[in-house]
Amino acid sequence: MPSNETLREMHRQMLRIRLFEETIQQIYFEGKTPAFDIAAGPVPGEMHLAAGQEPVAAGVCAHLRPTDAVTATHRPHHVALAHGMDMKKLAAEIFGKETGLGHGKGGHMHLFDPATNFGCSGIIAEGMPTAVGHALAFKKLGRDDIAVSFFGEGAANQGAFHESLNLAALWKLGVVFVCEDNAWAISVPKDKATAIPNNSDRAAAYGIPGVLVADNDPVAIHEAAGEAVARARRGGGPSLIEVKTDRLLGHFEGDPQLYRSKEELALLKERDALRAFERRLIDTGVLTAAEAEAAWKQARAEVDAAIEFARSSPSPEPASALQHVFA
Amino acid sequence: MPSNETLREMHRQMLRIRLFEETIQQIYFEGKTPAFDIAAGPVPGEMHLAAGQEPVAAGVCAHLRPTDAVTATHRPHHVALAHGMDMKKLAAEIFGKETGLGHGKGGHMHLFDPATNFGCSGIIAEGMPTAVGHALAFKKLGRDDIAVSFFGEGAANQGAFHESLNLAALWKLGVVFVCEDNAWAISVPKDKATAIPNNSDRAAAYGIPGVLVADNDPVAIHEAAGEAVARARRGGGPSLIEVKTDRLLGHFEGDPQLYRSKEELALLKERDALRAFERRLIDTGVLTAAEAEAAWKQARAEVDAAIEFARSSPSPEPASALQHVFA
Amino acid sequence: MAVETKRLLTTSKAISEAIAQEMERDPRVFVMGEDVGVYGGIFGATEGLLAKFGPERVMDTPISETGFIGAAVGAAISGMRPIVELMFVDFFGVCMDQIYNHMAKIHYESGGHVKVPVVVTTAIGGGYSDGAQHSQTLYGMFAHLPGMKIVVPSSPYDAKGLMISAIRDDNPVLYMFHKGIMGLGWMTPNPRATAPVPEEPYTVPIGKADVKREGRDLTIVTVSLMVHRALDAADDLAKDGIEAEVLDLRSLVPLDREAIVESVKKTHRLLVVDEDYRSFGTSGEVITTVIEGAFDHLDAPPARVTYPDVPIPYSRPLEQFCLPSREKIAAAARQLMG
Amino acid sequence: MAVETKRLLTTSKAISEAIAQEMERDPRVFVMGEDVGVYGGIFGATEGLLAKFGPERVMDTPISETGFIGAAVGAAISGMRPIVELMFVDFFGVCMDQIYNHMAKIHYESGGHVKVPVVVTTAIGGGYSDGAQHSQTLYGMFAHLPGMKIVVPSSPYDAKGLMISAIRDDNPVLYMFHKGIMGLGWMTPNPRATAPVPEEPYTVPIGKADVKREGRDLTIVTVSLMVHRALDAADDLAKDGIEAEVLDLRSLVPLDREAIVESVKKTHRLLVVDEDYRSFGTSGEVITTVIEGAFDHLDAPPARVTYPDVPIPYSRPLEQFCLPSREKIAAAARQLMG
Ligand SMILES: Cc1ncc(C[n+]2csc(CCOP(=O)(O)OP(=O)(O)O)c2C)c(N)n1
Ligand SMILES: Cc1ncc(C[n+]2csc(CCOP(=O)(O)OP(=O)(O)O)c2C)c(N)n1
Ligand SMILES: [Mg+2]
Ligand SMILES: [Mg+2]
Repeated sequence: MPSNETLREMHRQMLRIRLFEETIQQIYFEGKTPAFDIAAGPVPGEMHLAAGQEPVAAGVCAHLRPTDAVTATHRPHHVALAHGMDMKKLAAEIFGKETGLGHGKGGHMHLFDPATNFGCSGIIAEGMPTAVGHALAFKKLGRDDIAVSFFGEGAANQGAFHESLNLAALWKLGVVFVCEDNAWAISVPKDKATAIPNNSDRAAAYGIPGVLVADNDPVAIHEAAGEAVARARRGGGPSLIEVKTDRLLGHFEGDPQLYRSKEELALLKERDALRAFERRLIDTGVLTAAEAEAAWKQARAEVDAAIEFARSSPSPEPASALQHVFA
Repeated sequence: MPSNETLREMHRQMLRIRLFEETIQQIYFEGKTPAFDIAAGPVPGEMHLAAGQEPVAAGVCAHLRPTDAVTATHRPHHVALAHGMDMKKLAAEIFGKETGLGHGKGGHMHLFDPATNFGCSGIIAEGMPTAVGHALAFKKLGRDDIAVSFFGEGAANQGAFHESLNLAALWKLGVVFVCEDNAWAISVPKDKATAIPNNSDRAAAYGIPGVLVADNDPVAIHEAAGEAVARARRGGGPSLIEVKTDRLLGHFEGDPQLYRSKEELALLKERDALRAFERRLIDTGVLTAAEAEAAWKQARAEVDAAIEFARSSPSPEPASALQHVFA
Repeated sequence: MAVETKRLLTTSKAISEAIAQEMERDPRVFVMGEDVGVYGGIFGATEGLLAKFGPERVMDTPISETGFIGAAVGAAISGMRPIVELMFVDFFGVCMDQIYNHMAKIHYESGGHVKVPVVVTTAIGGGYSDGAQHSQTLYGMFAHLPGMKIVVPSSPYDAKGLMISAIRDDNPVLYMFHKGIMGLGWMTPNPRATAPVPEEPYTVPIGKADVKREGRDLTIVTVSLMVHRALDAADDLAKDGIEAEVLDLRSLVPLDREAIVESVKKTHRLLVVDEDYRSFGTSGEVITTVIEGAFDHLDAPPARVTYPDVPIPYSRPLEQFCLPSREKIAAAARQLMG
Repeated sequence: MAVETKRLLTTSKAISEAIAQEMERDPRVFVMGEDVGVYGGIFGATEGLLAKFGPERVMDTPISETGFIGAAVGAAISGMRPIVELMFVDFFGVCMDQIYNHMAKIHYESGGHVKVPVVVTTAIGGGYSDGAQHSQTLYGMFAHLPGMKIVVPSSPYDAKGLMISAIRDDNPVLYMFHKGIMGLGWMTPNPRATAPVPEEPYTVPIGKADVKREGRDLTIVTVSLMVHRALDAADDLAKDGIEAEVLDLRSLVPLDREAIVESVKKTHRLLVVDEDYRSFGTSGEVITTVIEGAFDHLDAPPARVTYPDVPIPYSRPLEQFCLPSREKIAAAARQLMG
């Protein structure tokens, strides 16, 4: 069981992620109404939000240091923030501003942050080999840092998954593979894509531990991740963790979600893990209602400041598009 | 236990494969001595021979019809012949002649034979998805033909392996995946490449049967394949069979094999599965010594005729290189 | 004689109609890909097909492009005629071996004995801030690799006719549709993405370029969304008395070199407009085609307006700086006129 | 003054020496790939390295190109300087996403904050009947895709100097060595594949072309093994009094456009020789470079001798029919001279 302090910290992470993304969601539709035009508004392009999946980011990243490497996917904000990415630089990048992580060149699917050794990729499963490489470097450099690779259940049917797990297992690298099973890959449900019910069972194909966290519960995730991270740090090799989590929103903003039943959507809303976790912390006395409210306020302030920073930052010079092709 | 007739047929297949390849091996060095020049002689380019792996081809293909699809690798002759490819057209293709399967355009790694629905690929593991596709077509067409995909143990760490098995399992397709574990991928031993000892254990990652044939024994292979083929034919979905087999020769002709110990090479020679199988058939009265000799003679004659056909066939017109890009 | 009502369709509906008609005609045709079923394809190319033909013929796949594109190759060899979607062309790197070492080469390697009639559909193009991994065109790269036909339509009419040709073709065809020509409700409106399309099936030949606007002063050669930009620029140029001919290649393989050369022989000037990366691609090939076929007819060195040799940036001002535009095309044309 | 003994090395030994010297100099440099250890690399580029540096720094890998090339990218980001071998360039399709969407783009996407100093070594070229999946050059395809430097040496000297430059470069470099220039004992003997190479480390700049033979009558622009063929052809042409300048590009990205243009301004004629597929590639780009930079200096339309747009056939007469040769180059040069 995590300490009360850790529980409060996970709660804090989850809610700042949620608030950040809710705010981005609102802003995303600025300039896109009444006629939705993906290219319009302050935040154009695709937007993949992670509402519902905060427990995974918070539970896993609670064990990490900034020098640990994290690779994420097209849905990266929750992990990026939980691993400590500067929210201002993140917001500015999403706004395509000069002050963003990549001076506006990357955008929301291509966030790279040397300060937290964070990277992500818009190509399904292709962030996984990078994580293997980080861990390989750490081993060669004699560092006890580790690499964590987040990916969706849809990614687990891609060849890169297989190659990455085999390599990490073969070379006994310090990688924790975290599968966020939110049951959907855009409109394709997991059982129409994956031959077996649980990806954690695939760990056996590489001789590594496979752990199923059947609930979207930060505490259970924290526990599973704790073991895997510790094993990785002490040179015990990789692990695979699968979390059954929830995608509360559409695949991307603007997704009409015609493939999901109303019942499913209602159920998801009801069992929102963030609300449930907060209730539990209050019920068990880990958090007072006042503390909870203060946490929300504090997060609100942080998000507002980040958005304000992003909005007021200058756009990059158009001609700077030609820079940074080569170092 | 296969019938005596089947045993004799497997023996016949194994020895005609062996004789064919031994002859190709000799011819391969024509024009390449004293100074080995890969581009010289009647058979230029890389040459991957399958001596030692005949039991796999013979044991599996004994269950197949010409309308079953087979996909093989850079080391394809044993499988091609066992599945019924015309030896003359095969030889002529290896000689790069107009009368070859592909009019000399394919060569030994790219053999395509509509008569036996055979294809192969020089790209490791990339013949596997094609097999899935054949089986998909058979299902759509209401045919009870199946597809068999042969691949090396080295291929089992490639992404295409994972994707193919998942797809075939998910769609319950009639595919038999046959892993020829000859312990080596060029100079890389299996334990330096694969995180677990037996690839058959990887079947669990797709919820399909995985069978280990621990000996390079045509009878055991025949039995395992029989079950898998029958399951595939009756719509029961794919299986994975792993055979511990032997690569008696170098990876390709000209390979100095500095990475293999003399002991290993001596041991392999000693336990040559073809000789052992023949001895056993004679010892158990399935075959008389005279019948065995006659079988060798018959195979010799077939091989000689095929080589003669290939040698005496015309080369393709040089300008025909520009044909067949498009149908 | 009855007044003919011209039926208007978006490009995406023209494509899905073409597929539906061919599926009705030929039971061997089926569709595979990510989100091609209920979703109807992320860019609408398979809209309505699942409802019409059911899940056996309109198959959602796992995210396993090597697996299912390879499966299309195998199915084609065994007698089917698959249409398989690679959601964004930018994802080619996870499955290029199947596309290029298998789909594109097996016919040749087999000496013509094996046919591989696969249509790969894929979305190309940027301009809406989708970043470096979701905005490329890449047609020049594919056109460099022999064995596949490459189709890049610009209009609803061509899109339907080329799709029917692609499905009926016995060769692998890469069918690349630009997101900006699809007429999607959620993309920046493009009036040219909705146009008259006959209801009955018809073909547009693969390998034939099309003069989308006649002109005498210079030839603008281009494809896909850039045809629209070039037509806009031609309107502007016309106000200055410059009459640009706009040649829409429609296919890159086979390349209609004759049409390019003929047009330049008439206009004596060539401008290539290319949304793909500048170097080692389409723009250089078109210019070289003219050098080889009409060198002595040129009144000025051919010029090109292209995407520069940089990955696609996310931020709008950066991306717009890189993309060829109506203004850049008109300016280059004016400069070419001297 | 002592007589200097010029040390002769094959290209493959020059490459492995360069790697060894850099590994000695910089502990962050390591090598990964299939059969790079005991085997020394199928084409000898890593010969002797395992014995010298041990299995931690010279790592044989499983057949998992996406996995280990991706691992090189990750390792580079975390401070190492990997050299990673893709055994044949023809296999790019199983790992192109790592090469191109990750290795080549991360620096740009990060706004310059992340460096990805990976060297990918790979074997190119045919001529020895290895068929459609083991004989291609494909450099034109890679050069089309921004974000990687592309190095294509032709001589032992350049090979060593360019390898050292590649390893020290903070950018991803694709280092493409033609099997025919390696000086391997089992390939058709090539006298130009063995030549003097200084023992001490030195660099050859990436992005600088090199005049391998000076001439006044025409410029032959080419790379890699085709430099050898062009030099042979130039010998033949010299007997007829035609003096060809042979320009070895050495790198395709960055492309030394200035050197191309300068040479053609001098000779007024351009012949491009290219072992890669003809269309949408290097030959068109070089010709376009001259059109853009020296149009008014041309005495004849530029010409090209290239591999045609067909997959590589296995049979020797077929393959030789397709490959550019000394004779074809000389004939094209004569025709260009009018
Ligand atoms: C190689 C590749 N194929 C397809 C896509 C398109 N795509 C983007 S997200 C997505 C679904 C991913 O599902 P999952 O891995 O479960 O992640 P989730 O979206 O549920 O977080 C798909 C198919 C892609 N980006 N890359
Ligand atoms: C994708 C790819 N990577 C590498 C190679 C080079 N290669 C050819 S054969 C081979 C070893 C294959 O080992 P295995 O699969 O065990 O088959 P075997 O040779 O033992 O029959 C390798 C690495 C290739 N052809 N394709
Ligand atoms: Mg998912
Ligand atoms: Mg093997």
